[in-house]
Amino acid sequence: MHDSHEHIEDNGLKARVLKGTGVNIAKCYQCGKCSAGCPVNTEMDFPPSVVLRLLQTEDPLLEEKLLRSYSIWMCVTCEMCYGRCPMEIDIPKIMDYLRERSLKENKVNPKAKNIVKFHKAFLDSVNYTGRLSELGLIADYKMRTFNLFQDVALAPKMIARGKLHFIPEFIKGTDKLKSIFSKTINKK
Amino acid sequence: MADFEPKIVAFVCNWCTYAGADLTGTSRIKYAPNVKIIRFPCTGRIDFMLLMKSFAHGADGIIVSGCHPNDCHYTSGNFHARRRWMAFNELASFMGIDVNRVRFSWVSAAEGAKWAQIVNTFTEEVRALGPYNSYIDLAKIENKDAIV
Amino acid sequence: MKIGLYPGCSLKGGSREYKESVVAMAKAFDIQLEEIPDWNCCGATAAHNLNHELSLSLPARILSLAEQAGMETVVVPCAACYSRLTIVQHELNEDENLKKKVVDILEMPYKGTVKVMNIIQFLQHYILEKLPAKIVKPFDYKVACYYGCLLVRPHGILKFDRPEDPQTMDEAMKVIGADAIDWAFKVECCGAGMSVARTDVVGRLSGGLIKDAVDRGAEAIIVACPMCHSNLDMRRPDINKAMGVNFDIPVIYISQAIGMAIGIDAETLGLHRHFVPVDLPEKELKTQMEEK
Amino acid sequence: MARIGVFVCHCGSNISATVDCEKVAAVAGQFPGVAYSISYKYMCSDPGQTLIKEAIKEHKLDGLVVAACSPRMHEPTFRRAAAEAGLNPYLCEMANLREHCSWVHDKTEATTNKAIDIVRTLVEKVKRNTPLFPIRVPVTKTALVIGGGVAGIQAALDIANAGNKVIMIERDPSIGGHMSQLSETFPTLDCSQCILTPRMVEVAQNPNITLYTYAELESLDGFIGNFKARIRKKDKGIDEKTCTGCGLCCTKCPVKKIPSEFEQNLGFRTAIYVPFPQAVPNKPVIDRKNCTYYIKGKCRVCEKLCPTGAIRFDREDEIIEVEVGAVVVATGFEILDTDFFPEYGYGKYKDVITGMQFERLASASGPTQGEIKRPSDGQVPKKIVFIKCAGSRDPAKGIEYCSKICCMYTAKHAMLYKHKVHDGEAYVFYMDIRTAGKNYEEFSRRAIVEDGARYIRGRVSKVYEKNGKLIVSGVDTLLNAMPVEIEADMVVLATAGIAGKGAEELAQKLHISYDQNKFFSEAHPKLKPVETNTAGIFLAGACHAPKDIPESVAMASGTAGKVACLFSNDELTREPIIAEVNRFGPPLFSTCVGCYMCIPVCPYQAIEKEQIKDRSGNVIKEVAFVNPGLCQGCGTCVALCRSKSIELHGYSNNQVLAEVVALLND
Repeated sequence: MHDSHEHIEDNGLKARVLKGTGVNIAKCYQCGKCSAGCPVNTEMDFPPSVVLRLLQTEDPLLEEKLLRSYSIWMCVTCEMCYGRCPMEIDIPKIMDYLRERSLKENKVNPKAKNIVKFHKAFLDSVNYTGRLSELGLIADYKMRTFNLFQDVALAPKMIARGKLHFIPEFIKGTDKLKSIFSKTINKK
Repeated sequence: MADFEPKIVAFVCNWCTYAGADLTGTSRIKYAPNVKIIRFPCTGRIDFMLLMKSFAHGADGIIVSGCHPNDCHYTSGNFHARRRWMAFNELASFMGIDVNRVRFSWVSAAEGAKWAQIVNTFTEEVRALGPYNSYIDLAKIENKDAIV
Repeated sequence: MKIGLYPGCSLKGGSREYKESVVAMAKAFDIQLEEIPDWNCCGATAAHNLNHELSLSLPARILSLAEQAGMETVVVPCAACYSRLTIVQHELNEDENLKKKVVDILEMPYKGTVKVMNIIQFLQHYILEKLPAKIVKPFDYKVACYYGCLLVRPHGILKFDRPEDPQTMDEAMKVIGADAIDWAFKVECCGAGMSVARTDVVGRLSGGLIKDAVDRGAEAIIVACPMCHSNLDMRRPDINKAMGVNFDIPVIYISQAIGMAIGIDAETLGLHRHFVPVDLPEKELKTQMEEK
Repeated sequence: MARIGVFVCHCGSNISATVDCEKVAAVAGQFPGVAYSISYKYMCSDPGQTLIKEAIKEHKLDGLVVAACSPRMHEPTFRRAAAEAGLNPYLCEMANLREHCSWVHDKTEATTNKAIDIVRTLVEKVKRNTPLFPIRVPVTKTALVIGGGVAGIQAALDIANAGNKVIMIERDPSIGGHMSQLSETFPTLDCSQCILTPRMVEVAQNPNITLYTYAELESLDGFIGNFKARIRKKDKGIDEKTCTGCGLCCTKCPVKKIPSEFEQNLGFRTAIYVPFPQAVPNKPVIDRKNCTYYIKGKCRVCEKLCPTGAIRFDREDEIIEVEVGAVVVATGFEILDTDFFPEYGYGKYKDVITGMQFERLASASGPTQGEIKRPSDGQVPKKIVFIKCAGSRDPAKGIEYCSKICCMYTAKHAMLYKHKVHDGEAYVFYMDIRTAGKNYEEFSRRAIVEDGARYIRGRVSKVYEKNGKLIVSGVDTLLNAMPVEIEADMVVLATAGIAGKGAEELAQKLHISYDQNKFFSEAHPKLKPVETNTAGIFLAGACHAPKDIPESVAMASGTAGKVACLFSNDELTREPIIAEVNRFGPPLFSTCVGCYMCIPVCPYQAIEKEQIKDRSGNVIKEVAFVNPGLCQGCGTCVALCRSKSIELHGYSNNQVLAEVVALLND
C-alpha cells in the first residue's frame, strides 16, 4: 500500500505527503486524466493534475500557494481521479492531507471559509449529540456564515415531510465521543 | 603487526572483473601486491569449498568478484553466486568464521579504478584484522598439501 | 434472521424514507434488521476533510459497537457511510500501528471483523432470489440506475461491481420488471458534500446527470444513497434553476422501487416524503402479464 | 613426473621494469615438475614463439606456462604455437605478470615475489590440465522460421538466398501477418500491400523455402545445429494439389456472415475462405468451427460445386517431423481490443475502434474500399478523435511499457483521415509524442503543421455515446488542465501492442525465456539482441518487443545473418570448456545421486536426466547429463553439485584447488 522511499529525508510538502499518506507524488507523469474526469475541475484554481505538479516542484512558494488554494476545498472526494489514475495515485487522500495542513497552518482560502464552516458545524453537531442534527447543522452553519436566507424555503418543506427534528437525539456515549474529539481534531 | 602482509586471494570471473583488473593494469593504477587473482569463467563456478580451503591454507582475506547484476556473460551465474554468498555468510558466521574477511563485489570490465580501490581498502581492512590463524587451528589440517 | 443495521444520520432525518423502506422491504422477507446500539455519526466528508484520525475513529467506534453486539454482518444503506466504514476497516487492517492508535483513542476493543454490506450486496445475499415470487405489481418502467461515487469507488478497496458502467443495480431492477436503460452518468458525481456550501455546483452536476437520464427516456432515477437522493430530489428547484428547465422525473430509492413491486403501500415506503412527487403512470395490465 | 616449460616474457620493459624476470625464470626452474624455464624480451614475437616451439620438442614438454600479459590478450597466440609444436593447446596456460603485476605495482621485492607466486600457481594448474579437443557438432543447414509476418518473411528470404533451406510455418491460412492488414506505411505513406505482397510471392516461389500455412509447432527437441521439430498441419479441408484457387467454393458457401479476422470484424467471410485477395497461398481453407457440414453433418455445397473435386471432408490434422539446425521465432504481437477499456465503454460503442480497425477502413482493399466510414451507420465521420496510449503506460489497468509504434501510426491515421475527409476535424489526445527514427519527427510534425491535426496534450478520462455522437471528455494539460469535451463521430484508440496469444506456451516448447510482459527475451540486451539464451534459437520482429516495420525487418535480417554464419560451416566447433557429469563403469556408473539441483540453475537448459540401462534395456540408474551442444561452460552446476559429480573442463576442482594451495604456500 505505502510506497516506501527512504531517500527522501527533507521536510518539504512532497516528502511530508509521502510520510503522512504513503502516496509517492513522483509517480505522477502528468497525463491529466484526473483533471479530465474531475467533476469540479472548472471550479478549481488548480485542477488535480496541477496540484500534483505543484507538489512535484518542491518549491516552497508554490507549496504555500497550494495550501492557500481553493482547489483543495473544492474537491468533493468523488474518487473519480483515483479510480482512473494509471499510476493509482490516491489523490483524494492527498487532498485530505493538504486540507488538514492548510487548516492547521491556518492558510484556508478565504473563498473556502464557508465550506470549512459547514464541515465544522457538521462536526460540532456530531461532537455535541453524537449524531448529526440537520436543523442544528443548518442553524449553526447560518450563524457562522450569516447567509441567513439561503435555503430558508427548504426548512418548512422538510418539516412538512417530517425530515427535520426539532429535538436532536443524543446518544448515550456522548462523553465518549467528546473524548474522541478532544484526542483528535480538538487536540490542543 | 606493522610488518604483517596479509595474503589475499581473489576469485574473479573472466568476463567482468578479470577484464576490469586488466584495465587497472593498462591504466597503470597502482594497488597493493597482497591480492592474487585466480580466474574463473563465472562467479557461478565459485563454491564454498574454495573459500574454506583458502582459509585453511592461510589466506587472511578473500575477494569474490564478478559481473554486475544482469551483465553476467552467462545471464544468471552471478545471481546464483550472490544467493550462494548470502547462504555462505549465514553458515560461515554460524561456524565462527570471520565473514569480514570475505568481500563480495561487482566489478565490470570498465571499472579498473574500482578494482584498485576495492583491493586497497580490503587489504587495509584485513591488515587491521591481523593474520587469520584462528581458522587454521579451527580447521586442524593434518596435511596441508593433501591434495597437492 | 437477524442482521445488523447502520442507518447513519441521514436515514434518521432528511432521508428517513430510505430507512423506512429498507426496513419494510426486509420485513417482507422475514429479515429483522437490528440497529447497532448507540451508534454515532460516521463523520462523513467533514471528518476526513478536516482530520484524518477523527475520520478513522468515528467509524471505528461504530464497527466496535457492532462487534460488541455480536453482529457478523452490518447493512449500511447509506453509500457514504458504507464507503467510510469499508475504507476505515481496510486502512486499519492494512496498518497495525494505526489500529493501535485508534484503539487508544476509542478506549474500546476493535477487531475489524464485521462484514460491511451496502444495500445492493444485501439484496444479492438475502433477497433477489426470493424476489420474483413476491412480485405483485411489476415495476414496469424505464429506469436510470444511478450508483454515484461512493458505491463503486475506490474499486481497489470496495471491490464491488465494476468501477465504470456497473450493472448490479440494473440487474436487481430487471428482476422487478424494470427496463434499466444504458446511460452515461451512472458513476458521475452529484455534487455530494457541496449541497449546502456550494449549491450552484450541485445544480450543475446533478442537473447534467438528470438531463442525460431524461434524454434517454428514463421515467425514474433509482438511487442507493441519501446524499444523491437529497441532491437530486430536495435540490430539484436549484437544479431546474441552474439548467433553466423543469425536470419532474422522480428519484426513488432502490428499496422503495422493490417495495412498490412487492405491494408495500406508498405510505410505509415514505414516498410522500419526496419533494418531487412520485406519480408514475399506471401501465396497462398486458405488459404486466408479459413481465410475469 | 610432469615436464612443464616456463617462459617468462619481459614485454620489452613493460614487465621487466618492475619485475626481475630472470629471477622469476630461475626460481620457476626449481619448481617440482618444471623441466625447462627461460626468460625472453618478446615472447609473442616470431622468435619468441619459435623459442617456445623448439623447447617443446627439444625438452619433450607436456605443459606450458607463458608468464607474460593477460590471457585475454595472447592466450590464443601461445595456444596456437603450442598446437603447431604438436602439444595440445589446452596444456598451455598464461601467467598474467603484466596487467596484474608489473603495471600495478612498484619495483620491489614484493612485486617479483608476487610474480613468482603467480607463475607457481599456474604451474600447479597446468600440471593438472588434460588435453581437450574442440567439440564438433554437425549442422543441419535448414532453418525453421515460425511465423509468416514481415519479420518471418524477411528472415526466411535472407536465409534462403544465402543458399540454405528454410521451413516456414504460419498459424493462419496465409502469410503476411499484420503488415498485410495495414493501409499505408509511415513515414513514406507507401501502400503496405504493394511492398509486401511481392515478398510474400517470393517466399512461395523460392525453391529453398518450404511453406506450411495453417500449421503450428507441436514440439522441439535437440540442440543447436540438430533440432527435431514436430509440426501440426491443421486440416485445410481441401487438396492443395488439385485446388486451382478458382474461388467458386467461397462465393457459393451458404455461411456468409462470419466476422472476418483479417477485416478486424469490420467485414464478413464465408466458412470456406481465403482470408484476403492477395493471400499466399491463394487457396481456401475450411473453418471447421463455422462450417455447416462440421456442425450439422450436412451441406457439402462446396464439394458439389468444386470443378476439380479438391474438397476433402475426410481428412484430419497431420503431424510431420523435420530436422533443422536453427530456429527463428517471428510470431509477432497482438493489440488490445476495445472491450479492454472500461472508461471507453468496454467495447459497447461500435464507433470506438482500434488503430488496426482504422487501418482496414483506410485500406483500399478494405471493407469500405478505403473510404473512412463509421461502423455503426456507414456515415463519414466529420469529427474524429484519436486517443494515444490506450492501455500503454498504464500500470493500473493496462501495461507498463510504451508500445512505441502508436505515436507514428496515429500521426499517419490523422494524415490519412485529413487526406480522405478534407473538411473533417482530427483531434489527437497524447501525453508525449515519441517519434525517434529516421524521418519520423518530420512526419509527425507534418500531420500537425501541414494536415492540421489538432494535438491536445492530455489523457481522455471518459468516452460515452449521446444521440449518435461520442462525447470525449479530456483535458488540456498545457492550459492549466482545462477540460476539453469533443462531440466526435468516431474515436480511434491507439491500443497497446501486447505479446502474441500463446507466447508463453511457445516459449516453453522452445525452452527460451520471456519477460514479465510475455515477450521473448534476447540473450543479452546490448550484445546479443537477436539470440536467445538457447543456442541456435533466434528472434525476429515484434515477438521480442513492440516494433515497427523497419525495425522488424532490420532485426530479421540480423537474425538471418546469424543463421547464415551458423550454417556457413558443416560442423560447429566450440570451446571444450564445458561441464560434464562423471561416468564410470559398473557398478557405480556415476557419483551423481540424481538430485537434479543442477537442472533448474542451468541458464541454457543444457542438463537433462539420462537413464543408464543394462543390455536388456532395464533402467539401472537415472543421472544428470550435460548436453555438450548446449553447455556454455559457466560452471554454475559444478559449484552447486552436492556430490561433486560435475567437472568443468579447464576449471576442474582438482585444478583450482591446486591453484589455491600453490598461491598460498610459498
